[in-house]
Amino acid sequence: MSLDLELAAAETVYRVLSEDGSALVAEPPDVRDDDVVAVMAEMVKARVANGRFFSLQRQGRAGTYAPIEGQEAVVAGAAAALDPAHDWVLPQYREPVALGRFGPEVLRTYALYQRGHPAGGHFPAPVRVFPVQISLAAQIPHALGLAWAMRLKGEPGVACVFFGDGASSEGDFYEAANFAGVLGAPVLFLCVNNGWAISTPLHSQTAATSFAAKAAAFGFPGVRVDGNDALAMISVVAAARERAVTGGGPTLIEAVTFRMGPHTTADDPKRYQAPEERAGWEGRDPILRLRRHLEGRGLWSAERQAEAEALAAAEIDAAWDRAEAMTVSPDAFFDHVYAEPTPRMVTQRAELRARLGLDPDPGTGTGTGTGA
Amino acid sequence: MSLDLELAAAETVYRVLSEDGSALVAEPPDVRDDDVVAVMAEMVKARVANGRFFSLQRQGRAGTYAPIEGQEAVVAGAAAALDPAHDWVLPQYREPVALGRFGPEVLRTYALYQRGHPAGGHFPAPVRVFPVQISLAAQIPHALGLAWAMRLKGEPGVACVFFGDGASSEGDFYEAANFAGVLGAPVLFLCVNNGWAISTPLHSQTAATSFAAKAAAFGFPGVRVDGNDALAMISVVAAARERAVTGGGPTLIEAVTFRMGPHTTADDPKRYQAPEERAGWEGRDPILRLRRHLEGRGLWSAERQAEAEALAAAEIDAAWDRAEAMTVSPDAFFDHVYAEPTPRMVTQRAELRARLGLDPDPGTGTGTGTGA
Amino acid sequence: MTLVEAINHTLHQEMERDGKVLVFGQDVARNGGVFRATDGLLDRFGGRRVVDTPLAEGVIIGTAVGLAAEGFVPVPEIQFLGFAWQAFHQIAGQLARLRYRSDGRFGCPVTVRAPFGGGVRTPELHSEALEAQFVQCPGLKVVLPASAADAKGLLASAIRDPDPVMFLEPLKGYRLVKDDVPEGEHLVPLGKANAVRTGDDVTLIAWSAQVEVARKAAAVLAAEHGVSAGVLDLRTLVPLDIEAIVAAVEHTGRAVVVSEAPQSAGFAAEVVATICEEAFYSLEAPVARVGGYDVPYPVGMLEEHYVPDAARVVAAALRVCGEGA
Amino acid sequence: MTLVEAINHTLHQEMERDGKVLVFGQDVARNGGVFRATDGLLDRFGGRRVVDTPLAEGVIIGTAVGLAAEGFVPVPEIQFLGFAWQAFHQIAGQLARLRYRSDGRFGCPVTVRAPFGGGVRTPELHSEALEAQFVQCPGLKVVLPASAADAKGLLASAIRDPDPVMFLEPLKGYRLVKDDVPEGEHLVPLGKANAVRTGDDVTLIAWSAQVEVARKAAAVLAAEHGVSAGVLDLRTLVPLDIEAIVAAVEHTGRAVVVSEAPQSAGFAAEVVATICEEAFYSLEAPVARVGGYDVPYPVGMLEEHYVPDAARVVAAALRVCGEGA
Ligand SMILES: Cc1ncc(C[n+]2csc(CCOP(=O)(O)OP(=O)(O)O)c2C)c(N)n1
Ligand SMILES: Cc1ncc(C[n+]2csc(CCOP(=O)(O)OP(=O)(O)O)c2C)c(N)n1
Ligand SMILES: [Mg+2]
Ligand SMILES: [Mg+2]
Repeated sequence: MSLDLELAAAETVYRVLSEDGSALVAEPPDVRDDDVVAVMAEMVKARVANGRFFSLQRQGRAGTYAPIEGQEAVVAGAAAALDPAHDWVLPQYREPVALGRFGPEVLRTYALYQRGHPAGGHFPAPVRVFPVQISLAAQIPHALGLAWAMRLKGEPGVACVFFGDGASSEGDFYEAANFAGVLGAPVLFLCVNNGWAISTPLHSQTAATSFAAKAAAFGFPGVRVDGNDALAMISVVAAARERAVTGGGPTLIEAVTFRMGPHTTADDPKRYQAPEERAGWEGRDPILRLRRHLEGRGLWSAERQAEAEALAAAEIDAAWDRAEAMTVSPDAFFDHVYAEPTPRMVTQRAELRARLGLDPDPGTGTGTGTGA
Repeated sequence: MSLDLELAAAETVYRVLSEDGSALVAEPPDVRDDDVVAVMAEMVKARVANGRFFSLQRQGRAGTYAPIEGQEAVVAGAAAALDPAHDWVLPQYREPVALGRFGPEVLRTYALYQRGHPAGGHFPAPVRVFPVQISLAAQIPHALGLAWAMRLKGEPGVACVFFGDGASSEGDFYEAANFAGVLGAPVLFLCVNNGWAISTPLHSQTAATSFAAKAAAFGFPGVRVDGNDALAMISVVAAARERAVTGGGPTLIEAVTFRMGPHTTADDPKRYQAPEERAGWEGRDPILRLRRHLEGRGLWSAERQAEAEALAAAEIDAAWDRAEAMTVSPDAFFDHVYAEPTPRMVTQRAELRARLGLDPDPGTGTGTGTGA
Repeated sequence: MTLVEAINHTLHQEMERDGKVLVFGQDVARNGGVFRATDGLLDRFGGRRVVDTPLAEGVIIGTAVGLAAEGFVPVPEIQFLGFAWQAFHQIAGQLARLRYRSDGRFGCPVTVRAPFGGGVRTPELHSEALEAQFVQCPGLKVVLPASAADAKGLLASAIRDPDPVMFLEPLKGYRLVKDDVPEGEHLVPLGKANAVRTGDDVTLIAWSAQVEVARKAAAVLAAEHGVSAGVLDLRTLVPLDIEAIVAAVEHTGRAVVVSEAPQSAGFAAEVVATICEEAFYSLEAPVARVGGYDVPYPVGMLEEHYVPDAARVVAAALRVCGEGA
Repeated sequence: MTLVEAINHTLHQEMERDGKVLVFGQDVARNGGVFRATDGLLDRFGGRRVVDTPLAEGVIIGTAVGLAAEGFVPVPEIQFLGFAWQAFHQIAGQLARLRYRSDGRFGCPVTVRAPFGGGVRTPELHSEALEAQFVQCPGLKVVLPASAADAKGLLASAIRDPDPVMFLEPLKGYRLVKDDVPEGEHLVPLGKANAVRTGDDVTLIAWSAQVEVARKAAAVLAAEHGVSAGVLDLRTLVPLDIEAIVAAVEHTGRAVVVSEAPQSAGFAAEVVATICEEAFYSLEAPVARVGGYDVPYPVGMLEEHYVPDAARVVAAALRVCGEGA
């Protein structure tokens, strides 16, 4: 691994591909072509899924959606450098559509999440992905716990936790990063700096010269990487992972990108964002950038693109159809609160089931069940 | 002010007096001799008070006490660089005995605090000192609020907040420092690094190269200063204050010192601290160091010392006698919860007063009252 | 005017009235709040008084404490009440206690605004009814308007109150609740319940969004069951209008308490306990609780039967009226 | 054995029994805990399983969640319960909900130990009785031992329980409470109250340090007033042993609930409400609450009359017995 994280300054942005994807400006990551092509396909899929969840929300079929448009390379690139058999990923809420490397179950589960189904939090074992987190930054200490656990067990994994520039202002981030530094735990703190936290721009979020610079507070390296450059993401995350699993401790990675869409389907960026700002990022599309590079190397083409889009659409349709077909008992909110319900919950559930005209015995039903 | 905070590295410790107090190793602060002598007297007083509160606790007359021994220069030095008419001080819990520059009321009120009297939290206006804080780091955001307020009002003050190396691990510190950076608010974050948080040594608290280095996370300067060198404390705090009131924003100051006593009267450092560690700091006593310097300049002497100790003892005795004489109505805990008690509190208080055989009407009594 | 418009209007009026009033929080300035509660304030009062903060609830509340000590009147917003947990130590241990800790030297005239409540399929932690947790923090007042007019009158009172107030707004009612709001000065005192509807057979006691549910239930009880139900909107849980509760229960002898929170240790328990202490001998039947269940607020597909609805309240009222008769 | 010795002994046994059990928190390792609850664990089990953390409650609980998801059984300590507020978002929103959020994939077998309770002139925030705030967090169990034997039996059960437990220890009782503790395996099930004393005239219901107060009151009632008072120690507030409460109240027809927390919305209200729902027609008099007042826990000079004492319980019991007779 040629990239030295200790030397990578928190002020410069690490990049492999030129902005238009036409040239290499740094050594590409040491991965097989197939894997890079897989990242490309994953990004395409995320983009297609993004449009799909957006319109499902507009049709009233799915819940509020937080688009990933523009940030696909951050997630797909990082995931490509991780080992799904050993590493944990802890998403915030924007990432799941690009986490296919951790298994096709991720998208299927996420479809349930968007549907408002309780099983939407259940990425099934052995998929090493934590449920979506709404309480910003709260998953960061969990990542430390997972990493600490892996170290205690002598397992060669890392915990890679995604969080936004906004979330970086929460105490949970700082407390976890500080403790991680003390433990030297294998955590990758992946700060997705997409320029905004809803309507709050960077300069209202921090006066630090960069998010990566915050690593100085914890005694481990911080690097800035071009989040719209999938190859750069792979390089940096791979280097940080290598460092972590060999006992070198955590790394703070700031992926510099831009949220090309609204915050969520409920948000209107016109209220707070100058159109020029978004326009300035249009030429830096991460998918286009990698596509140019791969096409230049004969690894991608218009046909491959069409094929990838069709495959993506099919996968998403299947996931969504499955989600829509999955029913749930209306009293399923009593499931999985505890391993065994409290006596009071038993009474409450019986009362509700009676009211709904259901069999008094809920059985051993789970939220994923198919009705009473 | 010759000291450039932007240039002062977070890795080197700023010092004015040599360790034995015999020589100047950097330019002394630009303050009148009288003021330096006053700092010396304040440190002596703090040391005397320290012994007194310790033994009062041992006699069962005062509550748990957190000794300041060894850290007197941090507080008295910093205070000397502040303007009691305009600046706010927010202590943790170890500082009040050395905050006499903010008025003789500080010690008197603190005596009430040690006595367990409700008025122990009431540093009377116009003394710009916040009540002792037990919830570690919780006062740090308050300092930002005070500083922000002063700026909104166009007042030329700063808020100087003391907190320990341990407290620096709490989210409250990071959140407040980060927001202070964004606002450019006039806050001095004064981290008292005394080596320990109860039994937890520095290396279990953070892996950062220093506490001052944490300032990089917030976009303002961080400096390390020898906390056992009163002149260095004055220099650094004065420079940071100047910077803040002229719109330069916050500074993080790490005062490197050592807790020469137990954590509190309830603690036994033998359980966790190697005796050598404490021994290593014995020669660096802050009082002795300044005394040597002042004696060399003919500004202090054995007589002055004896006089200062006698004055201190008298002041503390008076404060304590007053505190012991101050009674309080046994139902005074109903005072000052709200400006006006709730109806339920009125009922509860009447019930309690009846039970205690007190006049049913509590009057407009305050916690500082003298009984029913 | 809708309830959220009433909030917005009141914030304008109070900022106009008192130059010390400051509004800050996440997305309150440029964006005017994610529900537009603070819309227009930045343009009108400028960036010194209306401020977008970093994303950190603890320091939002913590700075409010310091600003208040220096004479300002902060009205911070927590974007959703579930995120007040991030600031719980500052709310319970600091905001609520500055007056007490300083033995009366500093007041803390801070009004923390936050929406909560279910029925609108929000993501997790946006709907939780946490009012009882704040009632357990002496030093705080806890205020929950149910109508647009009350939103104005109570918010103005809260802002002018010398003590910290948790001002909890019904998310579902932001746009659904619509009623006449007096244009000029309009103050509703903290600590006075509102007899929304009088009735002789049973008293329905509620607050926030559940007042509307109780109202609907009362209408059904009258129309379909010949039962005369009064509806008492508590408006403020601290201070609690014990007198009004006792008077209503003494009149009807029967009561149902309606709330969204999980049952165990929710504020409904306090209402029942208060009634049992103060009006026990007037009771002709046990007081019933209709509320959320003892589970976390559920995901969208499961919301329907979690939040109380009129049918559940009607059933409970009929049960209560059928007992001990 | 004193109560704190029982805790220490049980931690030793459970760490011995299950290599997945980890103990961490502020000052728990080198120092053995500020009350010696964890004394000796570092020497016995080493620095991998017994860890001093940085001073940050949020991340203490947050890491416990991650460790639990990977199969460990964390037993973190919060040095004093008042500082659990710093971690409230992690406790209420994360620890309590990992099972729910993951739809059953991950359990959270974490036992959070923290002392609380008044009467020992601690500095601020060391004494507050906050149990009701945790009861309002579905997903948590809330356990409060009153004797050394129960401290052992309940702590062992808590550690082995598949769900997160707030294990709240009586600070005042650490050294004052002393009773026989079984040496070997001793499990007290969560959810079963303890009839500490039987009685026919009135039931005194309490938990944690107030059980001892109730016991003293019962002795006085018997010796000086000829009143036969039963004492029911709830032991766990979640799950609540409703059956035991109902049975006791049905037997005596009268009850007094004793607790330290401020009255408003404290757990005593839940007990009263539960009795009113489940045993209303057995009641011969209103249930009385004896508790803290609606103020922050007071400073040392003012503690004396804040925490309930036997005299207050006796007075309440006599009042309850004199009514409706
Ligand atoms: C603790 C907490 N506070 C507030 C919110 C409301 N909220 C949801 S998303 C968001 C902005 C997040 O910004 P960032 O972390 O940069 O992530 P991005 O949306 O840009 O991906 C806010 C304030 C929340 N979900 N959690
Ligand atoms: C929020 C919080 N957590 C824990 C404690 C318990 N406690 C009191 S003092 C202390 C150590 C503080 O260390 P430090 O901040 O370095 O200050 P020092 O005592 O060294 O002056 C701890 C853990 C507390 N008071 N507040
Ligand atoms: Mg962002
Ligand atoms: Mg320290």
